[in-house]
Amino acid sequence: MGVLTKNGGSRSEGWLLSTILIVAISLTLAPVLRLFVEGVTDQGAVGLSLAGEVLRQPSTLSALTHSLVTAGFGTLVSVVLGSAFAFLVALTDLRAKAALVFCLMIPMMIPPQITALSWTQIMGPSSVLLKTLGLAPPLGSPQPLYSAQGIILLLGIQHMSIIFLTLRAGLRAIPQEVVEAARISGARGLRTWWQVVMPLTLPSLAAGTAITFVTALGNFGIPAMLGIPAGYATLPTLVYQKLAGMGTSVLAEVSILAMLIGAVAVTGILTQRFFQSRQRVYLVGATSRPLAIPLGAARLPVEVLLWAVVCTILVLPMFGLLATSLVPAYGVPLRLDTVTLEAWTEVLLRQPVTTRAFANSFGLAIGAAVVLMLLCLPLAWLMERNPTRLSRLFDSLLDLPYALPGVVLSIAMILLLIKLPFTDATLYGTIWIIFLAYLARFFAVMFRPVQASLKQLDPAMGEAAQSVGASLFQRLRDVIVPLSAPAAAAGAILVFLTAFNELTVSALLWSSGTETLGVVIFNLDDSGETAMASALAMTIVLVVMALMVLVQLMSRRFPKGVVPWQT
Amino acid sequence: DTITLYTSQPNADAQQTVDAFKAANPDTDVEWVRDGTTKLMARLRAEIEAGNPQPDVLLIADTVTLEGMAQDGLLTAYQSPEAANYDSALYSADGFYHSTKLITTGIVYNTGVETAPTSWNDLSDAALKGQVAMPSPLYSGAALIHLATLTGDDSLGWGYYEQLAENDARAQGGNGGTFKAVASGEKPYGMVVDFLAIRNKAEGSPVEFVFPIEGVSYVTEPVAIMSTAKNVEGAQKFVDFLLSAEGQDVVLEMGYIPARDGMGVPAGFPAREDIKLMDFDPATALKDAEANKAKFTELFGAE
Amino acid sequence: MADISLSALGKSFAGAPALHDITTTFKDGEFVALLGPSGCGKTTLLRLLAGFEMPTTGQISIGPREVAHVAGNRMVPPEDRNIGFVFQSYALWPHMNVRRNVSYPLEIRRFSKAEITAQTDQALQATGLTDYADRMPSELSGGQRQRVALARCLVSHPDAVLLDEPLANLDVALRASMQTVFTDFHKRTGATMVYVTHDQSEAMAMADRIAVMDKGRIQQFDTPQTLYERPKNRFVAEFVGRGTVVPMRGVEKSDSALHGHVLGTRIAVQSGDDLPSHVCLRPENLTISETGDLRAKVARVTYLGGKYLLETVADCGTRLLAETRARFDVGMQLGLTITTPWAFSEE
Amino acid sequence: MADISLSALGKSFAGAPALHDITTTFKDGEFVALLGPSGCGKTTLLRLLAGFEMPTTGQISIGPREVAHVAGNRMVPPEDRNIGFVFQSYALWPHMNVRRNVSYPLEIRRFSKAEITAQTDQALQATGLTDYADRMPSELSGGQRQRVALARCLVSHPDAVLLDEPLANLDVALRASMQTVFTDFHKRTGATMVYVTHDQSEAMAMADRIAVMDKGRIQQFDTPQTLYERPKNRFVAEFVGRGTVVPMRGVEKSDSALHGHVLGTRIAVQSGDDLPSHVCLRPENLTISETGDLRAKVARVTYLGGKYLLETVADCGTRLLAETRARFDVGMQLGLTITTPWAFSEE
Ligand SMILES: Nc1ncnc2c1ncn2[C@@H]1O[C@H](COP(=O)(O)OP(=O)(O)OP(=O)(O)O)[C@@H](O)[C@H]1O
Ligand SMILES: Nc1ncnc2c1ncn2[C@@H]1O[C@H](COP(=O)(O)OP(=O)(O)OP(=O)(O)O)[C@@H](O)[C@H]1O
Ligand SMILES: [Fe+3]
Ligand SMILES: [Mg+2]
Ligand SMILES: [Mg+2]
Repeated sequence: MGVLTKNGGSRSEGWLLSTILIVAISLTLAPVLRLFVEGVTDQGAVGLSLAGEVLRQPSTLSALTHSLVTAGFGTLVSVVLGSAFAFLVALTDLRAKAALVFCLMIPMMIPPQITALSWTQIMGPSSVLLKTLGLAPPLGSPQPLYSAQGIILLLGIQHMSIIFLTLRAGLRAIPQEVVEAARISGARGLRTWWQVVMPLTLPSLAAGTAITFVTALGNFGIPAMLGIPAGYATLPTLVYQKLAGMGTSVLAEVSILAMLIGAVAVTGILTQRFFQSRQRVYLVGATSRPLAIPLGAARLPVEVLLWAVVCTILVLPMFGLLATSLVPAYGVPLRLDTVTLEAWTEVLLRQPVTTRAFANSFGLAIGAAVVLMLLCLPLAWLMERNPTRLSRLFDSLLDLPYALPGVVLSIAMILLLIKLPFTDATLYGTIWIIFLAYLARFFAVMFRPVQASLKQLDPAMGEAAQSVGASLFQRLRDVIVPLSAPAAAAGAILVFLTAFNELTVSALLWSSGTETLGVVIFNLDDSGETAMASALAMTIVLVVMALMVLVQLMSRRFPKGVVPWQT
Repeated sequence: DTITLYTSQPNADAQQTVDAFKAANPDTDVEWVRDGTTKLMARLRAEIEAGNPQPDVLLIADTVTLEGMAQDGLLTAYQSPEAANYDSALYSADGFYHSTKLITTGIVYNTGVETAPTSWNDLSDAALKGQVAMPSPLYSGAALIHLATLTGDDSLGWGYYEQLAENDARAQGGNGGTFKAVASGEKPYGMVVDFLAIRNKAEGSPVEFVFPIEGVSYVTEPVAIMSTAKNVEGAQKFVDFLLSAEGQDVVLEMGYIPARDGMGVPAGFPAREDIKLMDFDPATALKDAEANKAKFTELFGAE
Repeated sequence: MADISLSALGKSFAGAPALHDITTTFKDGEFVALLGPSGCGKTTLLRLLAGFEMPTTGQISIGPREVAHVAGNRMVPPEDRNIGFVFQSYALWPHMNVRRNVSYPLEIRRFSKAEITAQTDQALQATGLTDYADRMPSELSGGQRQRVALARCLVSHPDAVLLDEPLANLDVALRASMQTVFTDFHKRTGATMVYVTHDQSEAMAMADRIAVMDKGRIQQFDTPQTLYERPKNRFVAEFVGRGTVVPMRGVEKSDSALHGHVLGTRIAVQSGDDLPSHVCLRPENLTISETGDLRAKVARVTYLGGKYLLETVADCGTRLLAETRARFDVGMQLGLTITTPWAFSEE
Repeated sequence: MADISLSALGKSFAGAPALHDITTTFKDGEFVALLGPSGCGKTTLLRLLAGFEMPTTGQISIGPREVAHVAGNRMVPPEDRNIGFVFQSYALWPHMNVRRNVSYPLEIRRFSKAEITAQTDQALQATGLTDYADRMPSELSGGQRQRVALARCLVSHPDAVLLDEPLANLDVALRASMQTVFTDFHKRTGATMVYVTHDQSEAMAMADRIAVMDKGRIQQFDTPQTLYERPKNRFVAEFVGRGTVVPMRGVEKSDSALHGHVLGTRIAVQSGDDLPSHVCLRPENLTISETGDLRAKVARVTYLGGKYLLETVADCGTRLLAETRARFDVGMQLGLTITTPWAFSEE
C-alpha cells in the first residue's frame, strides 16, 4: 500500500523527491549556511553585535540603495529589450529570425567586465570609434558610463538574453487556438498580445525577471568597472572593498553583507511568487505550429529597428574588443601601422594556460549544465506535484547562492570544503571545488525556467502515462522531460554560457592547472595585458558561436523547441 | 621537498621568480598561486578561518598587510643573513617580513596635455580641476600606503588631500583603472605606480611618468613565512634567495627597482640616488589605517 | 479478477462537493455506462477510480485490493492499478507521433519489438489510423485524435478500462465501428469497462448496466431495459428517453392491472409500486389519432430523418413528445392516446 | 449582408490535400450544417472561412468583400472578419474566469459596462453557467467548458458564426436546450451559421441545408429531407441514415412509377433518374412480416430505448437494418418487405 500524497502521486515520487531534495539542499544551501554561521560568530562567540554594526554603517545603506536601483532598473531594461525581442520573434512573421536569435545570445557570452571594458572604450575620450567619427569628447571629459545610468544600461544589455531565452521557451507552449480565439473575437495585434499572450507567458516572464534581478544584484564586473571610478558602490563592490581592507573580522563583515544581498534577492523572489501564486493556468495541449501574426507594413521598420538594436548592443562592443586586441598597448590608436596580431598569437599559441583554461571551462560549463539538468527536471516536477513544507522552503531559498557575490560564495566553499569530515582528503585545489561551486551557483538559473514551464504543463500528460503503467522514471524520461525540453534547454544554455565565462567564483578557487577562462582573462587584464585579455575574450565569443553552429547542424536530433534559434 | 607560495606579482613575473629560484635550488619544488592582493588575502583569510592555510611563503604587495598578520601571530620570524645589505626601513626588525623591491607611486600624465607636472603640489593646482585621478585607499593597499606617506609628510599633510578633494580629483578603484583613465585621456593626470606607466610607455601608450620633487611613496613586495608553514626550511631558502644579489637581479630584469643596496635600476628609471623615497613606517600606517580611510572617505565622499 | 467496489465515496473540490457518498459495485467483466447531465461528476468518478485524485471520503477496492482508503490514508498510485484511461481531452503526447503514442504502453510493459509492432499495427488498423501512423497529433483532425486516444488505451491489456466520452467527436458510422471495437475488446479481454457518455443510445446499445448520475449521486443503476422501461424517479424518467413526467391521481388496482387519472383521462399503467404518484410519458406511449382522448397542439416539429418529432402542448399546458412519419405543421390540433405508461411513486 | 461564397477553394497540408476544389455558396442568414466522417476536412473548411489559414487555391468572399484570394495574394485577417467561432477544442482562455471569457468579445467591441454585464449574464443564463461564472476553466467539467465556448461565441453579434462540433460533449437534454439557444440566436441576429457536427439528427433537426463532405469534397448540399430521402450517391446514402445500398436490375418505368429487381424481389422504387442502378434501404423501408418476400436472419440486436435495432443478414449475404418494438433473438429467421426505397444511378 502506498503512502498518501496530494494528487495521485506515488510512494516512489515521495522517495525520489526527498532524495533529490536532500542532494539539492546540500549542494546549494550548505555553503550559504556556513557563511551565515561565519557572520554571526565573532571570534568564536555567537553574537549579532557585528551584524548590527555593519548594517548601521552609512556605506551599507547607500550600497544597498545603489544595488536596488541598479539591479531594479537594469532588470527593467533587460525585460523591455529581451521581451520585445522574444515576443516579436515568437509571434510575428519577421524574417531571418534564426539570425536574430543567434545574435541575441551573444551579450551573455561576453564576461561582464569585458562588456564594461569594451563599452568604456567606445564611449570615452579615447574612443577609436568616436575619434574616427570626430565626435570624441575633449581630454578630461567625464566618461558618461561611469554613472548609475551607465551601470543600469550595461546590466540591462548584459542580461537581456536571460529574459529572451526563458520567455521564448514559455511562448512556445501557448496553444495556437487560444490566440486564434482572441483574434476571431476581434482583438487586434497589441490587444491580443496584452490580454491573451502576455498573461499566459507571465509565469515564464516572471521567472526570467526574477533570475535577471538576482543576476543583476550579484553582478560584480559591471559595477566594479563603471561604479568604482564614479564612487558609486553597490553591495558586491562594497564586499570587495571590505575584502581589500585589512581588519581581522573581514570575513564576518563580508558574510553579513552577503546575507544582506541574499535577503534582498529572496525578498524579490517571494514578491514574484506572491503575485504569481494568485493565478495558475494550465495550457491544455501543446502548440502545433508556431504563431506568425503578420506585421504587414510595419514589418520592415520593425526589422530595421531590431537589427539596429542588435548592432548597437552587439557589434559596437565587439568592435571595441577587437580594436583593443589589435593594438600593442592600451591607448594606442588603431591605425594600419599600429595593427598587430601579437596579442592573439601570444595568448592563443604561446600561453599553454589558454588551452588548459579552455578545457577546464568547457568541461565545467558542460558538466554543470548536464548535472543541473538531470537534477532540476525531476526535482521541479516533483516539487510541483507534491509540495512539502521543506520543498517550499527550499523553493524560496534556492536563489541564494546565485545572488551572493561570487567571491563570497567561493569563500563559503573554501570554508566548507577545505577539510572534508572524517578524511584527510580535500577538494580544495582540485577542479571539483569549482564544479561544486558552479552547481550551487547556477542551480537557480536552471531550475527557474524549468519550474515555470512545468507549472503550466497540462497534468493530463503525466496522468495519461501513469494510466498506461509508466513508472515515475519512465514518465519523466518519456513525457515530462521532452515536454519541458525547450525550457530545460534555455536553462542549460544559460548555465553553459554563464559558466563558460565565469570569473568571480573561480577567482578564489582556482589553482595551478585548474584555471578557468574568466581567471585567465582577469589575470591578463590585471597584469596590464589588456590587449591579450581582449583577444582571449574575442576568441571565447568565436568559440561559442562555433559551438552554436555545431548545435544547429545537429538540431534535427533534438526534440522540437530545444534549439532556441530555430523556428 | 616542496614549498607553497602565494604571490600577487603579475603572472610572468611570478613565473620568472619561481624559475630562478628553482634553478638555484634544484631540489626544492615550488607550488605557487598568483592572484590580486585582495583576492589572495580573501582566500588566505578563508583558509585560516577554516584552520587549514595552504602557503608556506607569502610574497605580496605591502608591508602594512604583513605587519598586521605579524601582529596577529600568523607569521614566523626569520632573520635572514642577507638583511645586512638592506636599509633597515625595508624589513621588520623581528624578521617577520623582508622587502624585495621598490614600487613607487609617482605622477603620470597623458602626453596630450600642455603642461607637465613636476611636483605633487602641481596636481592640486586649480587649473587641473576635474582632471586628476588616483587610486582609492579603500581598494588598493599601495594607495593606502601612498595616503599614509603623503599625509605623514610635513609639507603636504591632510591639507594637500583637502585641496585635491576641492579640485574634484577622482579617487576610485585601483592602479589599473587610474592608469587607463590617464592613458585614455579621460583624466589626463594621475598618481600611479611606476612600472605600470613606464612599461606601457615603452610599448607606445601616450603617457609620461614623473618622479615628483618631494619624493615618492613606495611599496616593497615583502616576503614572509607563515607561522603554519609546513616546510620552514624550504621557505627560508626561498627568502634568502629573493634577498640575495642573484634574486635581486631577477627583480631588476623584470623591470622593478631592487630593494637591495647597490643594484642599479631598470631602463626608463632615473638613477637610484635620484629617486627620493619619502618616510614611511608600517606599524604606524597599520595603526592609522582605519582612521585614514575614514578621513579619506569623508573628504572624497567615496563609499 | 477486477470487481470494482466503491463505498461511501465522496469528493469535494475546495469544499464544493462533486461526488456524494457513492456506494456500488461494478462487477468483474461488466460493461458499465455512466450517464448523466454535464457536470454531474462522471469524470470525477473516473478520475477517482484511476487514482489521479484522492477521494475526500470513502474507499475504493479493485478486486481484493483496496486502492484508496481515506480513513486509512492509503492510496495505490495510478501506474500500479493496471487501468486503462481515455481522457475527455484526449491527452495525447504532443511530442510523439501517432504510432509512438499508441505503442508507448507496450514499451512500458516491455513487450518484444516484434510484438509491439504487431499489436500497434493492429490497434491502428482497428481505429482506421494506419495511414496516419507517422503524423504528429497536431496534424490530426479532432476525430482522428480521439481515435489515437482510443487505440492507446486498448492496445495494452488492462484489468479495467475507463473511458471518458470516447466517441464524442465521431460520426455515426465510425461510432458504430468503434463500438464494435469496444465490444470485441471487451469480449476478448474480459476487462471491466466503465464508459462515460452523454449519448443514451450509445449507453443502451453497449452497456450491461447503466448508472444514471445527477448532482454527484447515482440515481439508478440498472440494465438499459429496466432503466428505460421502469425508471425509479422523476429525474431518470425525464433524463432517459426524454420522458415527460405528469402526476397521476385516483389510482386503483384491479386484478393485476393498475388504473389511474392522467391528464384528465383514465388509463392503464404499469408500475412496481402499489400506489404510484406519477407516470412517465414517452413518444412510444403516445399514439396520434383523430379520436384520441387527449387534445394537443403542435408546438414544434423536428425532422429526425424519415420521421418527425412533434413537440405538442396539451390543453392543460403539459408538453408531450410524439413521433410520426407523416408531416404535421406547427399549430395543428391533434388527438393523442396514451398506452400503458410506466408509473412510479415520488414524494 | 453575409453571403459566403467559396470558389475553387482548396487546402493542402505539406502537400497532402485536405480540401479539394470547393465551390459553393452559403446564403445570408442560412443555417448550414457540415456533416461528414472524421478527417474529411470540416474543421479545415471552417478555419479557412475564419481566416486562420490561408487557402492553397481558390478564393472566399463574405458578402461583397473578398476575404481570401490566393492568386491575388490577399487575405483579410480573422479579427477583421466579424465572425464567431466555436473551437472543437474549446480554446478557452485559461487565465480568465468564465465570466471574463464570455465578456471579453464585448469588451473588445467597446460596449458599455452595463451592457457588457447584461449581455454576459444573459449568455451565461442561456448556457446554464450562471453558477460557474467565477470559476476558472480548469475547474470545469468538459461539458461546462464547451458551454463557455458557446456562450463566448454567441455573446457578440457576428455576421457569421462557425461552430465546430459545439455540442459534442453535452447530454441529450442539454443539447436540446442548446439547440433552442442556437435557433433563437439565429432568428434574432440573422447571422449565417455554419455548423460542423458528427451527429446527423442534430444536423437534420437544425440546419436549413446540409453539406455532406467526404475526402475533402462536398458530396451533396441539400435540405435535410432531400438529403435523407433522395441521396445523390452511394456515399451519401450510406452515411446519412445508415442506409444499405444494393444494386438493382431490370428497371422498368410504368406510368409515373419505377419498378426493379432488388435482392431477388421485384419492388416499386422512387428515383430522380430514369435509369437508376442502386437502391438505398433504410430501416423505415423495411417492414418485418412473417410473409415478407425477403428472408433474413438476425445477426445482432441493439436496444435503442423502447425499440430494437436489428442487424439482419439476407440469404444473399447483404446486411440490412430494421427497427422493431418487439424483441427478437439473434439467429431468428424473419421475413422483410421492402417499401418504395429511393433509387439512384451510379457508375
Ligand atoms: N496541420 C495539419 N497538418 C497535416 N494534416 C492536417 C493538419 N490539420 C489537419 N490535417 C489533415 O487534414 C484532414 C482534414 O482535417 P480536419 O481537421 O478538417 O477534419 P475534420 O473533418 O474536422 O475531422 P473531425 O471530425 O475528425 O474533426 C485530416 O485528414 C487531417 O489529418
Ligand atoms: N478542479 C476542479 N475544481 C473545482 N471544481 C471542479 C473541478 N473539477 C471539476 N469540478 C466540478 O465538479 C463537478 C463535476 O465535474 P465532472 O468533471 O466530474 O463532470 P462530468 O460529469 O464529467 O461532466 P461533463 O459531462 O460535462 O464532462 C462540476 O460541477 C465541475 O464544475
Ligand atoms: Fe597587489
Ligand atoms: Mg467530464
Ligand atoms: Mg474537426
